[in-house]
Amino acid sequence: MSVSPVESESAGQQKQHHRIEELESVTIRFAGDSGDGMQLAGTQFTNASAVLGNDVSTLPDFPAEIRAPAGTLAGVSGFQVHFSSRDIHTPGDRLNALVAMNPAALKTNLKDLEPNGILIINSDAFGKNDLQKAGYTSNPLEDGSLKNYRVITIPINTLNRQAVAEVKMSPREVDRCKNFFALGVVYWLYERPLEATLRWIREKFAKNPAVMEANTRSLKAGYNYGETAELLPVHYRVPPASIKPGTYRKITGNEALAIGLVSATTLAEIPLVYATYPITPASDILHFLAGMKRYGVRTIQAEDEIAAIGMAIGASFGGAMGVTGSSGPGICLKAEATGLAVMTELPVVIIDVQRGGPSTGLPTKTEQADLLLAMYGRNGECPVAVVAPCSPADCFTMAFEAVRLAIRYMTPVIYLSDGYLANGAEPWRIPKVEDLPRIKVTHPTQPNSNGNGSAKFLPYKRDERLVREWAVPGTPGLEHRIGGLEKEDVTGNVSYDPQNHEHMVRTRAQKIANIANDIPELEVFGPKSGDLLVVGWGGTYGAIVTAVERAQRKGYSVAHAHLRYLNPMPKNTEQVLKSYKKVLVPELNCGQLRLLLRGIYFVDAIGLNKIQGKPFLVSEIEDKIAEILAK
Amino acid sequence: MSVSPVESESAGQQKQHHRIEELESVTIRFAGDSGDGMQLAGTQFTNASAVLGNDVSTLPDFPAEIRAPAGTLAGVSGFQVHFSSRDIHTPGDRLNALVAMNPAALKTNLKDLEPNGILIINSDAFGKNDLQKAGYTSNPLEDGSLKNYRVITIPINTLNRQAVAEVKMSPREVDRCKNFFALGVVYWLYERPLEATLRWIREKFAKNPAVMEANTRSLKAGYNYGETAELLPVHYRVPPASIKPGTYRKITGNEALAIGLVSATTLAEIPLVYATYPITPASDILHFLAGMKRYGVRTIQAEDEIAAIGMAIGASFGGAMGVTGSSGPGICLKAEATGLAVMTELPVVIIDVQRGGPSTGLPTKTEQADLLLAMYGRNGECPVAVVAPCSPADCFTMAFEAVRLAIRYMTPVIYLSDGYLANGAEPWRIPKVEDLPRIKVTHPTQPNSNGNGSAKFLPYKRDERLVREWAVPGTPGLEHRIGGLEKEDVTGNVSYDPQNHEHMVRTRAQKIANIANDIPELEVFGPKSGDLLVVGWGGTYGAIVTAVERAQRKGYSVAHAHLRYLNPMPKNTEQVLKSYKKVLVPELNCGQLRLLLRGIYFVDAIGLNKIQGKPFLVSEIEDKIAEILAK
Amino acid sequence: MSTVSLPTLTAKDLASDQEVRWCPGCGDYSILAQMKKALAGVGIPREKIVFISGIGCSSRFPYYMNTYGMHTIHGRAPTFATGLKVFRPDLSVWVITGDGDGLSIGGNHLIHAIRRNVDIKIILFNNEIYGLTKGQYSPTSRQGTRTKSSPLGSVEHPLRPLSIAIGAEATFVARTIDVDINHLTSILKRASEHKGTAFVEIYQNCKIFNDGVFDYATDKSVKADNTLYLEHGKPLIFGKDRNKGIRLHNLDPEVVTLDGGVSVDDLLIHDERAEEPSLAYLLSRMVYPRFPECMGVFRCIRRPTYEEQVNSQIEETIRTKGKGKLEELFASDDTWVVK
Amino acid sequence: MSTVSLPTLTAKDLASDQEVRWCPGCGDYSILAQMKKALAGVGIPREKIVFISGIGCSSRFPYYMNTYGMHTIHGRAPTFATGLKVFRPDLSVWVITGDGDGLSIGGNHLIHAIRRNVDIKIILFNNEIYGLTKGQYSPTSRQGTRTKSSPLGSVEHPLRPLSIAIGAEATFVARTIDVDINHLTSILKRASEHKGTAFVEIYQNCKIFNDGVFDYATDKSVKADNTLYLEHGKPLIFGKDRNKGIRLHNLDPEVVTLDGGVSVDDLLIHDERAEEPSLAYLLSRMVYPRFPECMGVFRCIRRPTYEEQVNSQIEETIRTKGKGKLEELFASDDTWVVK
Ligand SMILES: Cc1ncc(C[n+]2csc(CCOP(=O)(O)OP(=O)(O)O)c2C)c(N)n1
Ligand SMILES: Cc1ncc(C[n+]2csc(CCOP(=O)(O)OP(=O)(O)O)c2C)c(N)n1
Ligand code: SF4
Ligand code: SF4
Ligand SMILES: [Mg+2]
Ligand SMILES: [Mg+2]
Repeated sequence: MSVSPVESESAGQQKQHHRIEELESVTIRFAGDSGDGMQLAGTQFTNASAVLGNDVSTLPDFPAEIRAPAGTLAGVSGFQVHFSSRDIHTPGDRLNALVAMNPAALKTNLKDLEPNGILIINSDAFGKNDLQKAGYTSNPLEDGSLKNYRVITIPINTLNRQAVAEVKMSPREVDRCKNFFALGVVYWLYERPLEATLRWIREKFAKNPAVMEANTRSLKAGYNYGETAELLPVHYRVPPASIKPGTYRKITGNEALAIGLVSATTLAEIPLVYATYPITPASDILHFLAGMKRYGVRTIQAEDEIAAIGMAIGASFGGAMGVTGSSGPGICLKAEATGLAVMTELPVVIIDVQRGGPSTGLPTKTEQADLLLAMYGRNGECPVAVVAPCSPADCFTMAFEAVRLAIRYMTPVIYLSDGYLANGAEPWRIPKVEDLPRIKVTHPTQPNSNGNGSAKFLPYKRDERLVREWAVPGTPGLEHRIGGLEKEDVTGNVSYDPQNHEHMVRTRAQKIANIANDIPELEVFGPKSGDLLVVGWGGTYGAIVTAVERAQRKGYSVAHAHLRYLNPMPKNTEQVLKSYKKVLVPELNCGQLRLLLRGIYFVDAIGLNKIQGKPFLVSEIEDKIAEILAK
Repeated sequence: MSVSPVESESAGQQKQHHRIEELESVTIRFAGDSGDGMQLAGTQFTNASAVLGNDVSTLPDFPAEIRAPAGTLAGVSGFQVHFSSRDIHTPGDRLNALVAMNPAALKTNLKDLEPNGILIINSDAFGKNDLQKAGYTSNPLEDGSLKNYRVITIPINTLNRQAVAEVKMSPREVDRCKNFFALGVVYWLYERPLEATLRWIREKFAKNPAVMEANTRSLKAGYNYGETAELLPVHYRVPPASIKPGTYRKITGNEALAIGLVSATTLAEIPLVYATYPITPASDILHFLAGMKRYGVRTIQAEDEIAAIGMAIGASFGGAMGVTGSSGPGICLKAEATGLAVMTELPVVIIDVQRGGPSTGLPTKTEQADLLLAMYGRNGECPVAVVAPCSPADCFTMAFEAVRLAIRYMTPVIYLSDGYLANGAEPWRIPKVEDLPRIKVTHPTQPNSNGNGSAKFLPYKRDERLVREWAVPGTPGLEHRIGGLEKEDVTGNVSYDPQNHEHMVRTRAQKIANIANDIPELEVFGPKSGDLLVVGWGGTYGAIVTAVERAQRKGYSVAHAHLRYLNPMPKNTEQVLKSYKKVLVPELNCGQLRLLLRGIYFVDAIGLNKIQGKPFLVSEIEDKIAEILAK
Repeated sequence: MSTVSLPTLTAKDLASDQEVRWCPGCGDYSILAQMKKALAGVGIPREKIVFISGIGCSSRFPYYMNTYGMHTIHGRAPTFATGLKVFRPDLSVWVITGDGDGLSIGGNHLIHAIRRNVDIKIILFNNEIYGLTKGQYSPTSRQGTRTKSSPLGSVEHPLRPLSIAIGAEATFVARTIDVDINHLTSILKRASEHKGTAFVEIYQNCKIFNDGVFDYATDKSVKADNTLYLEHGKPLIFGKDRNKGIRLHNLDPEVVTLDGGVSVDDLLIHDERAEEPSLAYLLSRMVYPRFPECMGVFRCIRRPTYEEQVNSQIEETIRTKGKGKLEELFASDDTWVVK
Repeated sequence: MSTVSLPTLTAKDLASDQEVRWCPGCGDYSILAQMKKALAGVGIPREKIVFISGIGCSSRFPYYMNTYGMHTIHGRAPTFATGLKVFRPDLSVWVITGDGDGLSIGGNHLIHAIRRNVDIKIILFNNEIYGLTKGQYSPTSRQGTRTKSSPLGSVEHPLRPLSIAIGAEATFVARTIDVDINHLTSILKRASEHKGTAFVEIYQNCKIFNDGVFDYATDKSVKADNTLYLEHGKPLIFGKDRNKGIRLHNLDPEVVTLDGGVSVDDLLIHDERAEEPSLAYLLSRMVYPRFPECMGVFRCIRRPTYEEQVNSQIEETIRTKGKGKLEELFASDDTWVVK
């Protein structure tokens, strides 16, 4: 197995008079002011690493403010990249290297750098004023507080200005290139080829030759500086990973979700109507889909979240796949209409990109605390299907599944993503279109009964899976009315009959329960029985699988199962849970899945809970496993 | 112990040439068209029975339509009264007597009448047309289908017209009195005194002497007809119950709730602001409170439910007790703002008068299916206190408690009533005002810190119960800002710090958990340990306690515990649950409390679930107890 | 009836098999009857018609029409209608709402549907009361209305539905009355023909909780003096003897009598097609008893509809850039091959 | 500062200890500065002032004022303000909102607060964009605005905030601009003095996502020709040389030049106190580039406030019937005694 970068030019003129050390994995974070272009630097570094054949996983960290005052702690923006010659699943626990473009970036990020880690600092940004803005009383470059790291100070502003001196640009524009200088240094440090980034610069700035030239020079200058300045006695190589053959791209969770929705509806041959109201971290789904007009996608920016779900349901009533997306506060607002979709038994997909709560909470941070909201956050007995992707690329698969289940079971499906999955990125093996499942949509065209003589359409007549037919307006002879009052079985007329109500409540529940026949069984990674099962859901997958793998390597009898279908859960869930002496449920909340597993399956699950707006570190789960199994 | 009706005139000139039989309890239902005045007849009968010293419990059953076409099944209105010489807790399972004013009323209600039960029928309303409207193909009065009942057919229209012939009124007005004629018959049948009702008529129609006269005559005529026509060989006496001494009144759950809110805030010496949007079955709370202007109550009919809770929270911010009320669909809409109240730690009481769901569901029927919505229906980890009254009169006590806890813990409190409690009535022993607890409200007037020299108010500084202070606008020196973004501990400033977030999430949870120190322990009715514990919550109290009592009399080892505090549950809950071999949880939902008990206390509780928009029959619970204990 | 509906549709064909359950004497009955009559006349096949309502007495309407229908949740009907219409421009979509449903909880959706000019017909049954919840005052109830929730009289200033609609620049705005059956039918037909959001307020009598609030406009003996029927291009004349008119004094309307010095030429001329909505706004502000209340079409202009524009952006993109293939979508970022 | 605030309040006293975190160059800074200046001048003690906001960049405002404040949830600020004001008429309550917060998700609450005439001051920062969520078009964005959510241009017809407010019959309506600091201060003062709902639209520049949309009204070289500053009782004159004016042609405004045949007497006279809101409505409809856009107070009339009426019903009842005692309340239905 070998890697062939799309463009095959060789990686510069490396003189290699430094020692090269081979590493399995590296985690690096680019940190600077919001205006410093750190997201871009991180993205380019990721691409370069992916093209080189590494497995990669990334995580951006945006400031909460749009543009906090330059140089302040609130304005720090970060981008973390984990790249490896092995199969990896998380953006990394601790940093091996940190790029800090200013004191504020240093201050907020240093705690994550490992002892003796590499610390690249733009010394030009450490003036008195800069230090003060970041709340430093003495200069960390001078006061010895960094002595436990391998510090590389570079006067990046100065060097960058020299590098692009010949390009005609304003001083401000010149300084804007400094992220490429820093990037060049890091490319040298980790032996990354420049080609992909140079090409990107050429394409991106095709209309602005000065900027193109400047960025090109900055990147190369940084690279060469690394090489000639002998910044460190060594530099590093992370060889390609052994990855399943195929064509890959890097994908974030929100992108994968958008593409998944479009794929599912394209293959189902029905239009996609995405109605939403902007909210962090779900807005990007709208942005992506708004650009997909060539795929016939209709996006509606509604006046609020209630309107958005109303529009989605209205679209579904007409035969489209209505989808709506939001985050916690907006999901609350969709509860009442979700109930209507349950009662009218129309397909609709409701995306919740979870963020830190409660209330407005921590809008730019991640959390998993809307599971019980998804399960129970509506009046009455109001079951819906709930699915949750487990990685950025899995957002594609589960979006596809959400659409499939919504249509196949005429039901709302809540899709629980989170801020970490939405913005995190990993390589995605592009599927062959012909390998994707087809979703079959049947809109009836004929009455389905001739009870008392004349043909009639009975909107609540069900098939063996308890699913009713999806008759759409415009079909002659199938005129019918649906609504939120309790329906009479079969006819769908309004009914206040007590027995009918009980029957319908149980039928709606059973219909959702039947989905268990239509989804994959719960897979176990590790022994089929043993001392401990670690059960997760959603974006914690990567951290859990890595931790369990390490624990297994240490000889522990531990397995991992990840629930991507939360309502209903896979048929074998109980059996899996009961095959282990103990069950551990790590969650970024106070124990929501744990409550469900205990309540539904009566399994005495233990919780590992973190509510810090941040994903689990692998080590946190590893330690907990060790702690439990030590007892 | 004896009973002294407020008015002490003796009960008419009873000739008593019929045999009188003494009964312990009787359940009767008045049923007729919406226009037939059945609610009024039932209410009067209840009052008469209460004044006589019986224990009473009642349940109205309204049609869903405002005024469905006369004579149709959809238009039937019913009112059930259970009266007894014992302590009773439910409006009765099966009817001993049924008054049916028309065929539709007969058709919809007959199934609830016991074999050989008394069936009083207005035969004047059984014309061909009337029968057809009710869907009868043959006349039940003639086709033998009523042979298993003691049928008393009375041409009520005719007799009533004769009785009031001398009063000058339109034929329509005359016919409107026929409910009083029917009532008179029933008063005779159960030996009720006429005085209370006659007095009510005098007062109510003081300005309309003709109507006053007519109703008086109708009532008396009915009574006399009963006596003289020898309708049955016997009539009945239900002796007074032995009831705790005191002054009593009849009260519905919604009335008790309104009075409870006013009492609590009056004693706390803060204004009550009730902001709401009308919805069945919660609207009456607004109607009651809107009439309480003498108590300084401000009611706001908001533009929607979101506005209503916003107004309530705004009022609380200013130092009032903000209360909002709704039913399921409206409670959904309040979720987002409830989260804000959790984050800002302001007191607010949120009343959910539950009705049949999901969606618009069965608006006039009862259900208990919003418990998990109350617990979890918000984004993020968002704990609130949850309480639930267990009987109409208990609505007073728990409303008082809701206000007390909201203020004492600076938290939203969700109060779960239901359609059955809201409209059902029972006698309420009027408390002495001086016996009611005082709720202490302290608004600080001084800064609470002088950290770095100057005095400062720290809005999120907490006391030992973890409760922050309630500083209100207008207080000099305590100016502060609160909001929905995560707060820094102590200062309340916006904070995105991970550790602080975890700390605050856990602190908010612990604050709610601390309430357990401030509420009564869970009481057990029956043996302190044994074979079976029946655990209920909310309006099922009466049915459960009656069933358990009967089972105990049969010798079963069974006890009953009723949760009026659902979050947190009383401190001894786990210990109580674990003192019995089995636990049964009867609920008018699919098992919501059951899930909590299993999930939280890891108790393998069994469910008894009914979802018919109707309360439990005592026998249903009794049978289930027997079934479980037979195993 | 066979499954093919042709313009031979009669009002009876439009009745569903459900028993109508409004109170006897409710104004909703007349509106239902006139709607069937109007739709029978416009030649749209039954299966192409969709009624979408919120919650309220009025919102039961869809159950009684043998068309497609959806009885949704309180206040949100316009949103369902918008989602449906966006990709189903072939359908005739009607929203049925009440003064509570449409203007209290649902006021915002109303404004936004109007602003977008989605091609839907919004029919607001204004009975100045909450009927279904048994009689609380509504946002259109006159100040001082005594109800269960306002025992001493409501203190809130009522909204004028048409002023709100015009504030949001509705392209079609009209008013009519439940009992004026010919006028009602003709207004419903005109709404049906309008391309864009049509907003129609119907004065509707609630027999049970607000009986008679519109007597001034329906009672034979006085209605001619209290209402003014608008006609495009015609002067504003009204009155039993048609001798009264509306003149403009600065920007204030003024009731004048046509004898004496004032002639028809002095009167305001109605122009439903005026680009600027100020005239329509001014007419919507005329309130009994100071003025006769206007009936008819206040405004009717053409502006591109929301769905026309949304769909034309899509068609135009596909026309110029080609229909998208999934393969391209998947490869919409840098790709690399692992062998 | 001591705990007693007297009219010696300065703008600086009104600044909280929180670091202001808007983008450099954001128009919000100027509004904050002018608000402090205006409030320092009106003599209300700091502790009597409450700022309540929704969500958005603009809604961060309360954090920066050393008064009482509440940063609530998206679109609902007027409801919190209403609940507070109803029983705390002693407070000066300000609502800070944006074009998305106030007119998209929050449009209905805005209308209803205005209709009730609660004595609150609603300040809408109109930057024609969603700032905080990083730049989607808003309900006030001009048609064709290209944003992340409308890559081919928005298709929705914008709302005019003042038209909506006037549609709901606001008793005080005004408009001003972030950079016109004296005018801004004076309008905020007038809003503060108004008794009833004051609705103020401020054109606010979003440096990051919508820079320059109001250049026509702020750029020195053109602003005099593109704006018209309203003054009560004065004719509508504008222009660099103050030689242009607005005349009424039927109900249509018309730009005229004051040389030639047209004189000042032909011009429309501004009357902010007109009982009927039609003039204010018409002025709110004047939109650049066809017309200069009006700045200043469009309407200012007195109508009883909501809280005045609610509280007077209570006081009146207590005055006539006496303050309620719990004993009476408990016995408000038939009672009987069990011995
Ligand atoms: C979310 C929600 N809130 C409240 C209600 C209760 N409700 C039903 S209809 C209605 C108002 C009806 O008034 P209107 O729209 O004027 O209709 P009408 O009955 O007068 O025709 C209300 C408050 C509800 N069904 N759902
Ligand atoms: C219920 C809810 N929906 C959506 C959001 C996301 N959101 C925050 S502010 C905002 C719009 C802000 O626009 P505007 O009101 O114009 O304020 P600006 O930032 O421009 O000052 C949105 C959509 C939210 N916080 N809550
Ligand atoms: S309550 Fe009023 S509006 Fe509702 S059906 Fe009855 S008469 Fe009509
Ligand atoms: S995004 Fe725009 S509105 Fe928000 S702070 Fe920045 S410049 Fe101001
Ligand atoms: Mg109404
Ligand atoms: Mg904005």
